[in-house]
Amino acid sequence: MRLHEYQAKALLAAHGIATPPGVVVTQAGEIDAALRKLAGTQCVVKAQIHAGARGKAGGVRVLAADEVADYAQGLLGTRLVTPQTTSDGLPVDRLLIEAPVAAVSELYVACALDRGAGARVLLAGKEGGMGIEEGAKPVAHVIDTVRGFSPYQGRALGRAIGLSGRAVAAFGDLTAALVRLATTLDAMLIEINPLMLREDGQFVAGDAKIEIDDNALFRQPALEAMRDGRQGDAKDEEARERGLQYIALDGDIGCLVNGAGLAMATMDLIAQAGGRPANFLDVGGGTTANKVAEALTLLAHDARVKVVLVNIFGGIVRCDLIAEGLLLAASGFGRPLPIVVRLVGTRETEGRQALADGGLLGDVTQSLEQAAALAVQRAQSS
Amino acid sequence: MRLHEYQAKALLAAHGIATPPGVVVTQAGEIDAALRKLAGTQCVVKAQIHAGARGKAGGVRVLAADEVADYAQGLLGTRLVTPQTTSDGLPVDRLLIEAPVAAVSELYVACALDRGAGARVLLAGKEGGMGIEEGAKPVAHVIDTVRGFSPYQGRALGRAIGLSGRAVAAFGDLTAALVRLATTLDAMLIEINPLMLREDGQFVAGDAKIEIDDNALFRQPALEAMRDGRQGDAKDEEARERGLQYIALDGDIGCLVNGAGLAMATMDLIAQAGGRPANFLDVGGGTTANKVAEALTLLAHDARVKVVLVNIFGGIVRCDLIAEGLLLAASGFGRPLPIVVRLVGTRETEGRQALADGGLLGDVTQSLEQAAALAVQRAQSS
Amino acid sequence: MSVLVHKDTRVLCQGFTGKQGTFHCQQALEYGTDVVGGVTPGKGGTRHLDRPVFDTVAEAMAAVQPDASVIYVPAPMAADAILEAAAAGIGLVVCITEGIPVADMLRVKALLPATTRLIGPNCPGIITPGECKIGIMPGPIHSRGVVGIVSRSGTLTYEAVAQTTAEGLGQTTCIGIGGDPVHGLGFIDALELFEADAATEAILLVGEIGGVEEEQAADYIRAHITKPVVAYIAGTTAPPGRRMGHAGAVIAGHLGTASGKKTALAQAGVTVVDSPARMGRAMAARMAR
Amino acid sequence: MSVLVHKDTRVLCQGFTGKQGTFHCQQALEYGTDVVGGVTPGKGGTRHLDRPVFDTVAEAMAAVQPDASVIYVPAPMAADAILEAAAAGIGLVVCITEGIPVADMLRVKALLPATTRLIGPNCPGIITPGECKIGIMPGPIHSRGVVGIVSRSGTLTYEAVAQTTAEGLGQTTCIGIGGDPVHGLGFIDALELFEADAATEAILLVGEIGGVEEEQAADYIRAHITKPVVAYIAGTTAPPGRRMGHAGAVIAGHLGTASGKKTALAQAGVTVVDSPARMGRAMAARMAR
Repeated sequence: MRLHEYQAKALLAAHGIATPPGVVVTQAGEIDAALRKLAGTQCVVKAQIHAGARGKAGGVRVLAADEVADYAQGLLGTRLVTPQTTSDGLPVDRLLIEAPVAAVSELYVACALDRGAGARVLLAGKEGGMGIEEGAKPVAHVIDTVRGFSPYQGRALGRAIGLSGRAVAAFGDLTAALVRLATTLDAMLIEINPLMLREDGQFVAGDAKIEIDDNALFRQPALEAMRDGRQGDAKDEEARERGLQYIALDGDIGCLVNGAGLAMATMDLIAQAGGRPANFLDVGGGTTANKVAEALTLLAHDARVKVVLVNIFGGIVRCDLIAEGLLLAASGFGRPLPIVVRLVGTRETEGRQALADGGLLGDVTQSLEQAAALAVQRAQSS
Repeated sequence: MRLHEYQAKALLAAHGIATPPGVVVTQAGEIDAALRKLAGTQCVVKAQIHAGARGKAGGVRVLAADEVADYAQGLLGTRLVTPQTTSDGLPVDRLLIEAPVAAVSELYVACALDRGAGARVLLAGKEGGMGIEEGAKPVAHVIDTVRGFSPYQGRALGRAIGLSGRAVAAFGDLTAALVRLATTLDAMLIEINPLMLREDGQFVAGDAKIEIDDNALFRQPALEAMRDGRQGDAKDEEARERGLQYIALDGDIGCLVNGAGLAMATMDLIAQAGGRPANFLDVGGGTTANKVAEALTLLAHDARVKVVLVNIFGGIVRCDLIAEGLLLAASGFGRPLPIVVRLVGTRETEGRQALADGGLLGDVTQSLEQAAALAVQRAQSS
Repeated sequence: MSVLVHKDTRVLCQGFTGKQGTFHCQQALEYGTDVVGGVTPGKGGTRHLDRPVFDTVAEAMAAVQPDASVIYVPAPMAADAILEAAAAGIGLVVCITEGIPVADMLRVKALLPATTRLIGPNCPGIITPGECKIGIMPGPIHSRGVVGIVSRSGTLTYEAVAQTTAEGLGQTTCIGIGGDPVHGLGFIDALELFEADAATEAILLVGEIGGVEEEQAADYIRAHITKPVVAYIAGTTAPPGRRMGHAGAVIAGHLGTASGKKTALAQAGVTVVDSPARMGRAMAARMAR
Repeated sequence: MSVLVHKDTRVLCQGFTGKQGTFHCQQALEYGTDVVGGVTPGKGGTRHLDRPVFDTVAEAMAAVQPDASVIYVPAPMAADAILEAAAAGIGLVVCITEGIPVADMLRVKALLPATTRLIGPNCPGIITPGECKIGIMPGPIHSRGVVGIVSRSGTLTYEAVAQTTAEGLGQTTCIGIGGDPVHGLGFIDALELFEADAATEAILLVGEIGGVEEEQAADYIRAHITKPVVAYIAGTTAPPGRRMGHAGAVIAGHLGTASGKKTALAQAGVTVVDSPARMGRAMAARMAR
């Protein structure tokens, strides 16, 4: 789960990492008070959305105080499209208005997961900002999970990226706080980019990105409460609440599959057959008839979906129960929607029989490739 | 620093360890509301002081709800003397009124410091309550500092003390929470005694004792705020605030020493000479003239003190500065108070000269044993 | 022959009396697996599926000497269960549980002794057809044979199994290593085991987007594997930055793309199939060469 | 001869430019100690007391090859400084700082490599008279000689030193192990070193209430020490349950009393003196036997 910049900064500040003075506004009426509170001649105004590259898209501006109101009113309530969002963009419900930071240089620091090492890793780069994505490779320090991370290791890292003077000690404290925070929050990633170095040798987090481990949210109720459901696809959110793994894509062939790997493979097959999947959807290994019905209904309600491809390898889940779920939902589409069903594995004969008996209007096959080809055909001809 | 039972229980409850429903009252007027809130026919009323063995001293009672008011009013505002307090007792400023717990058995569990192992240790005993002090030795599990403690280790410990059924799993969770809490709080000791086992296999902390590492209070501001200055000797508290190590004792010879070991040794010498020290007081290795003056004034204000024995081995601290401090304070006693000074080490000649020049009314010697003998003589003859 | 598990493997189940544990242990017993008992804290001393139940793995170890343990404990307590099995000296731990916090797995990774091999978590398990089934895979699609299968995905493994069964090749052992970013046994471990197993004639590797394990496997194959390897990588069309169901299946920047993995494997001499429907056929063709 | 430090010991100071570090390094230099440089993060590249200052111990290690490091870093960062010195490969770390949280010392204890010996924290340090002074003890009271001194207390060590100097015995090396409950080098380590040191003819042990280190030392002396040992234990009159200044000086229940320690030492053949004023005289008498 991703947090907003303003949420991430509040967490950093609470754990000893300095952030610029800032105020969050959700409506135009709050802007005056925010400006009074910041009491500067200049402000940085930043759209709070769950995507990067906001600057390139006009979602971040450095403005004179008297320019803020106009800009903010124009941005609040719109959807911002950046190179990292879909073409629909994401809703700008909040702006973070901050005092500018006078920095002598901008660095990069992050605590991320190193899958290969099976450990967290601290990344430090001398050049932060946009630069980090374009080459300048940060120095990495893999963190020993049980031994932990000590400030002296952060100071060594600071020296390794060329820090000197007061910044050395400050960098040790900052990185130690960062690693402690990542552990405390069950974070998959905490990234501070840019990390502003002030003339006095102190650091200030210019931007902050935090991603929390979804699997750990059960023990992070305060973070779960920070979820902004409006920042994802509405169906993503609905699916999540129903316990389905769903990701919206750009095509027109709805996919309903059990298993994440098979779901990806199904998308690949559709692409190979010349079609475009409308989504990734994994109903899970131990799914039920009801869950299948809910998943199918979710897809049917997506107007872009011209055909649904159901691909089930019955293992633990029995094909006859899957058939039952499909029949349950298929009766209530409210629109003609072709279905292609590939149903194999445990009780596949009974499952296919049930589909036939139930009068499901669709194609049923045992072949993976034929199912994909059929789905693409139906989509193109509808 | 020790916490009150009610504070300790609030911390346990916040970290997933069950405690009985309870209300803290500080004055008689709050008792009715507390009883209404607990809404039971019986209550346990417990005096909140920083000492154990309260039960033996009448500070803990199980009462019918209609008996609580009388008992509580009689206890609040008094000083309770238990086998673990001095003869002055400790002030009862608060009572904890709790609902009784129906327990099938009472156990003992604690997370303490194992000095020998250089690690924390989990102690679990099948027989809690008063029993623990009279023999029944708890089972110990030394905790690997970097590997930590896992619930399965707690379950094994639970089996080792004879738990079975649901209590096994509950004990694993409880002990893991206890160790986590000890780390979080920088606790030297967390002791739950008795740990009540209910019929449903769940545990409830019947009593709770927490001691926080004084050296770690700088990073535990929430705990520092729980300090109850009224539970120690008033001079202990005053000394603490002045950065002196002071402990009140029962005798009449005030001691002013640099170094904890030498301060203890000075107490031992006084006892060997037939006297009784009024206190332990370490002014520290790198003390200043002002600090010595403050320490001397503190002792002079103690009416029990008939003579002050100053024992300084000047190492880092120069004897002439010590002399200066003594002269600074000695002029303002406001009562005749003999002083015996043993002053050796760095600049001892200058120091003794300064004392003579300053007209300090007292005995000055280089001999440790003579100093003690002189102090005892002066105390006996005053 | 086979790797890691066989007909004499004595299997313990942690989370034995729960719904998952009960169902899958029943299936395993029907398959002929030697399930020797189970652990559910608080139910020690009772019996379940006609097998003894223990409060702790240590007690189970003393009483029924299991070689392997399969874990169906819910996610919040699963890492603890893995560590308990390892501390009791069990040599093979198969963790089926999905949804374990990454931080818990980091700790497991750091604490697991060299004497314990972990498979998973978030995996279907391991099966040696006709001998020992540890996990949630459907038994009937498997057949004894010559292909060793290792996969990051569950149902996609079943495709690979069904296809190699359909081709008449069968399987020596099938290992699901799981879809989490931090997990136990990896591709390289499995490749090493299959290379050393006399009965395994060829290896089928099923990968997916995310991480660099397939790339590392490619390096290992080039240097150490003499047997034919066929591979399929799921997620060619997956968008970057989105987790595709599995916590580990995510393309981050230029890292973890299907095309990168396919290229690396192909360059190491692996037969890479683009279609998940052709894993079996490609294996038969490669073995016929 | 001596133990641990001698005239060729190259000493680094962590917390070099602070008030404590500056004062005591000046004193050490005046005593003749070979202070080769110091570390203060953020002041690397400057000079202090005519010695180079580094940002990190690793950089100091590379530039001036110290054998030992003395730490005057404030308590909240002192454990980090110890670990930094150890990680840089320094063989002897002397931590003077008092007030380090116990949890920090538990971590240090768990992480310290076997290649690094820690003295302290909360200790006066270590001195080999006339050769090397690392710590805050007053130099002039010491004299070269034959008694090895090990003590949990600071000023009480100075008493022991002054008394053995007055008796004309002098000291080989004096080690203050510190008054904290969790610390580095202990009595047994010191006893082992003094037993092995040819120049040390007798050992003076200064203990105090709290813990069981004196009792363990007694067992060790009985089994391994051939040289005469004299001991004094402070705190005979200390009340139970109160910390006597030192975090480690507390009698808990029946554990850690002075009388228990005295009895154990006496039974191990140690000459135990009741008066802190008689340590030197007792040592002279014992050595004359």
